[in-house]
Amino acid sequence: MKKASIFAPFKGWKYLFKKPVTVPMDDIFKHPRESQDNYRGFHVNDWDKCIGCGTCEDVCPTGAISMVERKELPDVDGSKPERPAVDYGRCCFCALCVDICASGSLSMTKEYLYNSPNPEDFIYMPTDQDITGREHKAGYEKTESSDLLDLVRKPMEHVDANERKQSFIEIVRGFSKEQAKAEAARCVECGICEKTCPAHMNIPEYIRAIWEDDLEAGLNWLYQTNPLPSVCGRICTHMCETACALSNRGEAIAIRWLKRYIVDNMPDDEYEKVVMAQVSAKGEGKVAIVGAGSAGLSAAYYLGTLGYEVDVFERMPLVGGPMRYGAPKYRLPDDVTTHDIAFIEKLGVKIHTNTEVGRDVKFADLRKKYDAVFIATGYPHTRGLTIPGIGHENVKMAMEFLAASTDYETGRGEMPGIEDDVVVVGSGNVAFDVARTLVRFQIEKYGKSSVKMLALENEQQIPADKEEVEEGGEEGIVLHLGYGPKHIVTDKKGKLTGIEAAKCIRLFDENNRFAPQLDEEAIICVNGKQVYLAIGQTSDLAFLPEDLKDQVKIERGKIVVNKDNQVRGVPGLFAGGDIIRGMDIINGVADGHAAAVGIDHYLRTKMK
Amino acid sequence: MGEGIIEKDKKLKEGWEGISRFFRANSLWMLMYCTGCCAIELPQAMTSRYDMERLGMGPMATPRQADVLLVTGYLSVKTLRRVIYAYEQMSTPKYLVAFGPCPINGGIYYDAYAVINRLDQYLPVDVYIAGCMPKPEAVMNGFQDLIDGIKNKTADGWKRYRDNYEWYRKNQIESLGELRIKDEFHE
Amino acid sequence: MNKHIESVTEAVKAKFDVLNTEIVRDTQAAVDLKPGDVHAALAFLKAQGFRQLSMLTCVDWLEDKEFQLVYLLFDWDKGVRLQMRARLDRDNPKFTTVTNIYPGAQYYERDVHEFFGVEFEGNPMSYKQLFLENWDDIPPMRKDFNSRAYSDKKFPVREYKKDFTKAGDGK
Amino acid sequence: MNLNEILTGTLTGLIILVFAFVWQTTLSGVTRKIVGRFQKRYGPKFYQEFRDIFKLLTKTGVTHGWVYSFGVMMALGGIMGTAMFMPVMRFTAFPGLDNVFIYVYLFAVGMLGMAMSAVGSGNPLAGIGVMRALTQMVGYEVPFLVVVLAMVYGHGTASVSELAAVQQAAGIASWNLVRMPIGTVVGFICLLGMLGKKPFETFIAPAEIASGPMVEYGGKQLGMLMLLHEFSIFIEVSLFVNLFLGGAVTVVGFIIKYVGVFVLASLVSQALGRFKIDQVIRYFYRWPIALAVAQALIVVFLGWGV
Amino acid sequence: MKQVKLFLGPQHPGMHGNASIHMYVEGDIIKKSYLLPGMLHRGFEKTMENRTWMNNIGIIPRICVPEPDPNEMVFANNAETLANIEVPERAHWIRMLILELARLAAHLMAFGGCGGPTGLYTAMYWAQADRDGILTLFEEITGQRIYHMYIVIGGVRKDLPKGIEKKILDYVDDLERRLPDYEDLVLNNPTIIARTKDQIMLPAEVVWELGVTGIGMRSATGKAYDIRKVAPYARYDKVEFDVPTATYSDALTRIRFKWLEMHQIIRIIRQVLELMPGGKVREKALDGSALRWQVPKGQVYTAVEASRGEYGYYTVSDGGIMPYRVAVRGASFPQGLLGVEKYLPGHRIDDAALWFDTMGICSPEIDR
Repeated sequence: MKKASIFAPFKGWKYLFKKPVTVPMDDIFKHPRESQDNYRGFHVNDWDKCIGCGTCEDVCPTGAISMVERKELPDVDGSKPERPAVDYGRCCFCALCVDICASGSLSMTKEYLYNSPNPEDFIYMPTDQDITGREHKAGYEKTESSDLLDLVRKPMEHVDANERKQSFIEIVRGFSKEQAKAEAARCVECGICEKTCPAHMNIPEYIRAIWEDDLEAGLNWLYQTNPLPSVCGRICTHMCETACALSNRGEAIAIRWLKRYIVDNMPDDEYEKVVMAQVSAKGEGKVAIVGAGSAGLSAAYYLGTLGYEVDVFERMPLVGGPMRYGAPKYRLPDDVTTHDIAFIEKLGVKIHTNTEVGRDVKFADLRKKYDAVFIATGYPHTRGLTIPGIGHENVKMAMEFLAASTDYETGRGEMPGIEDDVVVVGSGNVAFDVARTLVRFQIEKYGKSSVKMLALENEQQIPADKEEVEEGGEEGIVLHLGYGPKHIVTDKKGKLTGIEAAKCIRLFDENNRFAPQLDEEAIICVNGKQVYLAIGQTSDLAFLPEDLKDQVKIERGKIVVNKDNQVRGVPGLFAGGDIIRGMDIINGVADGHAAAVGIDHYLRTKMK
Repeated sequence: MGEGIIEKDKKLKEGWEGISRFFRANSLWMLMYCTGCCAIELPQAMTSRYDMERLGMGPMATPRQADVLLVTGYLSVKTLRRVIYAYEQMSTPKYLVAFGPCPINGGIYYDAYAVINRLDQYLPVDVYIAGCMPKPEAVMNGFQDLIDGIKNKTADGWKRYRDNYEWYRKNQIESLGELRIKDEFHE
Repeated sequence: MNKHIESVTEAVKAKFDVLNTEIVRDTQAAVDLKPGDVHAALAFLKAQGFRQLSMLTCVDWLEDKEFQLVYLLFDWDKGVRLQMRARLDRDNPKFTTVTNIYPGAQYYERDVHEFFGVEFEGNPMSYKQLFLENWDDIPPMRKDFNSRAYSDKKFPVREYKKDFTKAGDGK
Repeated sequence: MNLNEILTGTLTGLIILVFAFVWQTTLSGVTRKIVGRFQKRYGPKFYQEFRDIFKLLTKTGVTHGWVYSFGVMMALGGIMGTAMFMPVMRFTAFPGLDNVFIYVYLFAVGMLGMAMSAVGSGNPLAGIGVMRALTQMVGYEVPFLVVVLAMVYGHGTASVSELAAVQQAAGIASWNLVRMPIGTVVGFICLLGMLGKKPFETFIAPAEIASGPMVEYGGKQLGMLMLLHEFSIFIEVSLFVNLFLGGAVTVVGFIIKYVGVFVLASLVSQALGRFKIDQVIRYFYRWPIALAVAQALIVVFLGWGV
Repeated sequence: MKQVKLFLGPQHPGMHGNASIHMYVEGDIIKKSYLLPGMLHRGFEKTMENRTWMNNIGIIPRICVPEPDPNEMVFANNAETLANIEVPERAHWIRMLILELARLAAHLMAFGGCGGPTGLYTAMYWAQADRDGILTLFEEITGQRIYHMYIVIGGVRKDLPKGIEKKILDYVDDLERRLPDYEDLVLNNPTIIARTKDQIMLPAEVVWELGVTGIGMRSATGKAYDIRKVAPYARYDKVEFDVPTATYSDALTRIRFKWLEMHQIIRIIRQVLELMPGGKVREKALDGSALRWQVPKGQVYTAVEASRGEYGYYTVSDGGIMPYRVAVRGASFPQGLLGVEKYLPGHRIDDAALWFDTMGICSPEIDR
């Protein structure tokens, strides 16, 4: 320690002869100094990346961000036509909005100079320009550690490939309570999924209910729009997950599994209470429904809750359509379908099985006996292929095979005759269902499996779900992608030995129309003793009387309906499901609901 | 003839105003009143690193001596009352600069029970500076804006306050209850 | 785990009717006492080395209809902290001052009175407003006080007139 | 003194006033820059003080009663009057009337006016400030007068211009700085007190009594006060230059000496803190007064420095 | 003698922050005095109950403006204790670095700040200019100069930028070279000594009576009552540093302690940079997105040693996404309120501002 002295303070005079530390005026006014790299300045938003999810608005601790609708933006799946506006009369520059931004479009610049005498100037919609309008450099951006979203899906337990191949045991085990809560906590409640979901299910609401551990509320939300939650919780095509805001940077929320979690964990008595609580006013009228698939059952449920007398006519011995005869049991166990349908039947809906309209019942009689008719007959037949040798007896059709296998699994029939080496043509979900069912049968019958798949689409274009492809691979299915079938190969004895295919160069033409082009030079031959065709399905509207056939307008194989799902030009006739939209279970549910609303409306006006 | 004199008078007056504005713009004395957190960057701006004195600005001890009132950030109701006292004590022409988001629309305290949301309801503001908090450079650029505003006659908050006194007073009383209170609550 | 933490809780347990004890972390414990025991316990603990009252604060348990007073004590020599908690009836929040044990509690009690409405008998200063001025509502830290509503009522919020919905705006 | 002399004297006085204003105000600005260097910065433009003063004069004033308004005028008048009497180089407005004691008395008029006005504002801080200012005045006046009396005794004249002239006889060696070094040190310390430079800034003390006497001034009145401030600095520094540094014959000489004294005082001020008022009195009545008496004794009994 | 009422603040050059001391004086002697707080009262404790755990990080730094980081630290630490989160090793060291830099900035400000009440403005000019260097470092590390929002639940928000270690070392080397200048200018300055030596005393009994912590406590009791030593948090038990102590607490001692502590801070910073391990900087242990972070039920108090003393939060969680209650213990609460009322009277007006400064009083943390 130095001693105090009167001269001590004057030692500082040495700074008189040193350069001051002051920042020059020019660095402040003319060319303001650049901030450090990490600076949290004003916002910029990449509008092309931004999906308008509004998560920034939710996280903002000061309520500075509000989402503003912009008309010029397209309203497409996976985004909202909204963009954030930042109120600099609120913003505290914490950059939590940048850290949480689901699409990664928001970031901050290094700019820090902005002032105005007019307070109105302090609200701004960030674009690639920040509020200052000056040229800027990038400032704060999020890193992995600062990210506020949980981008990793909680792992779902699956049955091991070797084990599941042996039987039709359900592969997905379902969430435990902790897992479900943790998964639900990832949701940011943007509601983008809701728009994409054909049934417009209240997804954020039921996920919140799971997170709050209020399953009753969750189930209530489910039944608002979907009377087949157990089924949809397993085999829905979950477009919501494709649209999910989180999928932009990470893994989407397991919406489908969460839905399943609610229904699986609800005791039956409480379940019934919730389902029955939906019943409201007593409607007057009788409605016939043709086809007990997802659309038919959905319509039946909602008409039932509205108090109408509902009769459902089903061609097959079991109710459920493709849920029963399409989806293999390792994806959708039989009792699950029964569970959902049981609650629908509890409402008083009468289901007539083994009753085919057109054969057992005349369609014209239905029109006379009932106030309204809803047709939802779906896609019962497999689309054919016109290549040489397709008529061979060992060329099998997917739908027929799946129906037969259901009969076998439920103990109503024999195992379909399968060979130990087969080829499945097609790469949709149905094709995988066929292939994976075949694997199980082969193992049961031969102790080993050999299933090959042949498809036009390459790896990127493949229409089946990712997990189907992955799980199929795990189960030993060999994929031959990007080849179009040329002809069926037979040996001299007429025995099927394989299928020859050519390399597919192009799938769509310039107008984006399906027009595959094959390279005749690059030919492969996939060997197998049986060929299963699973390249799409078609409808069967043969039951319609001739006079109606003229009135019903069909475009590209689909019936044209108005927004109430009423067949255009035919009062009292409604249609829905695959026959108007193509194959998808959730579309069916949505149509069923929409048609129920439409029928209700139609009947109410008619009664008056 | 009379018109000529009036004309001349007007010109003289304008000339005088112009000179006054020149001096006012280049010698802004600010009232040292740290009303909120943005005041923490003021010492930086005033001291050696940024040396705001180069703009002719310096701190002043009392409202009477000062030209600029700095509302540095949020204003609690308790402070608003004192800020109004201080502003009314300052001799005209006087200016008011508001720092940060809080005086514009409440900032992070938009839902706080003790902090006002909009300063322009109670006092006229000449320049707002964005940032939470504004860097010293931003502060100085804000002052430069004020200086420009004084030079081109746009910074006339004190006139607005004079002309709309009733309106301001009404708002003040609505939020504050009474304007003047005896804060000898300890005794 | 700090070796003193358990001996302290044991000592309190032995002397007073302790409702609940909890080891919060390796240097911190919490004891719940009946309100009547608080003064004796504070005096006892002060003699044990807890010479500092770090803070006195209050928690409003609206659903239980109770106020919880929390006395945070610290022993600087051992580095041990103790939360001493006692619950009061929310409808009649009255307590006695501890300024005779910890003089530093005076303004904390005043703070608690101002923000929660708990009255401290024996601390006449605690009845006066400190942080607030012309307060005209229930004590603001109570759970049933809605800060947002009060702010909206008293202080107008800016409604921006700028219209962003039209294309090309905001640039 | 005939009319002619009075007229030319007044004219010279006015010229001195204008010079004093321009010069001191410029120097104040320059000093702010120099002090800024010590504080590791650049400081304002050298003409900043002008802008400050003129700005204040264009602002509206406030009044707190006639005592307040009149006091300001009285103070400014008194100080300006005092400044007119100050010999600058060879110019003296009123030759023969530049007795040291004239400044002491005339200066007091200014100070009194200011005290009146400040107290008239009714602010207790102003009252405290004035009280402190007067107390401090008592503190520095005594040692200063002792030294000046010794000087007057030694040189045999009380006229400032003559005192300056005496020192110009033999270059630096004949300056009172050399002849009476102890007295000069005391004089400089007292100058710090007069200028209100730290450590004797107690009566302004912004951090304690919010600039003391000036607390209620604003607008025009504050402008006048600043003018007054510049003039009083001019008087005090010139007096010091004339008394201890041998006055000046040429402009350059005057400027160099003046700048030296003022800048040194400012730099010292910036390196020191401020005393409390009791410490100020205790300080002045201990070392400066002892040194002043010692200097007087040396002059009177040893005859050194005459 | 007639008593006159004086107001020191809220608008007063001698006042740090926005608070007011009401003084009744006789002559120059203060006879009665009170602090009028609440000018900076924003209702933070209430506001925090209406923000989620993560959002709170964005607003709490404002509770203490000159040294905001202890806020983030105690808030994060409370949540981590309740949720049982193990913070990554590297994050502990980065936190220490940030806290020490913040302490250094606060000490520089307070040390220079004593130039205000004593009239030695040069000290303020120098210290603020040096403080700017730290703020620039903060800008580079955290993204803002003053409000960093950097210490978050589970660690720190981002890793240190590349090359920052060298910049920090350069800065502290540079500052260390200049510290003797400060000593000459302030501590060995006879006028400052006259103002501060043997004045504004803080005896040990008063320390215990009021509950004063920090430099005041250490300079009066003679013991190393520093939470970093008494109950170490982060990794303070892994670094070596001394805590200056004394048994005679006058204003000069307390100013000198700030200067002495600056040396220790520099020492800690060097060790931290040397010993800092690699690895990740943040553990995301709470489930889901930040909008739905839930902290388990519990009540916990964490205190850290801020530049002014013990700074702590008492956090109550009911298991929800927002804290049920947060109570803030501002380090200067005891000396700022009770201290002014009981122990300022008897001093002179001149001492009031210096009293406020050397006791380390920060009004925003009193008001909250």
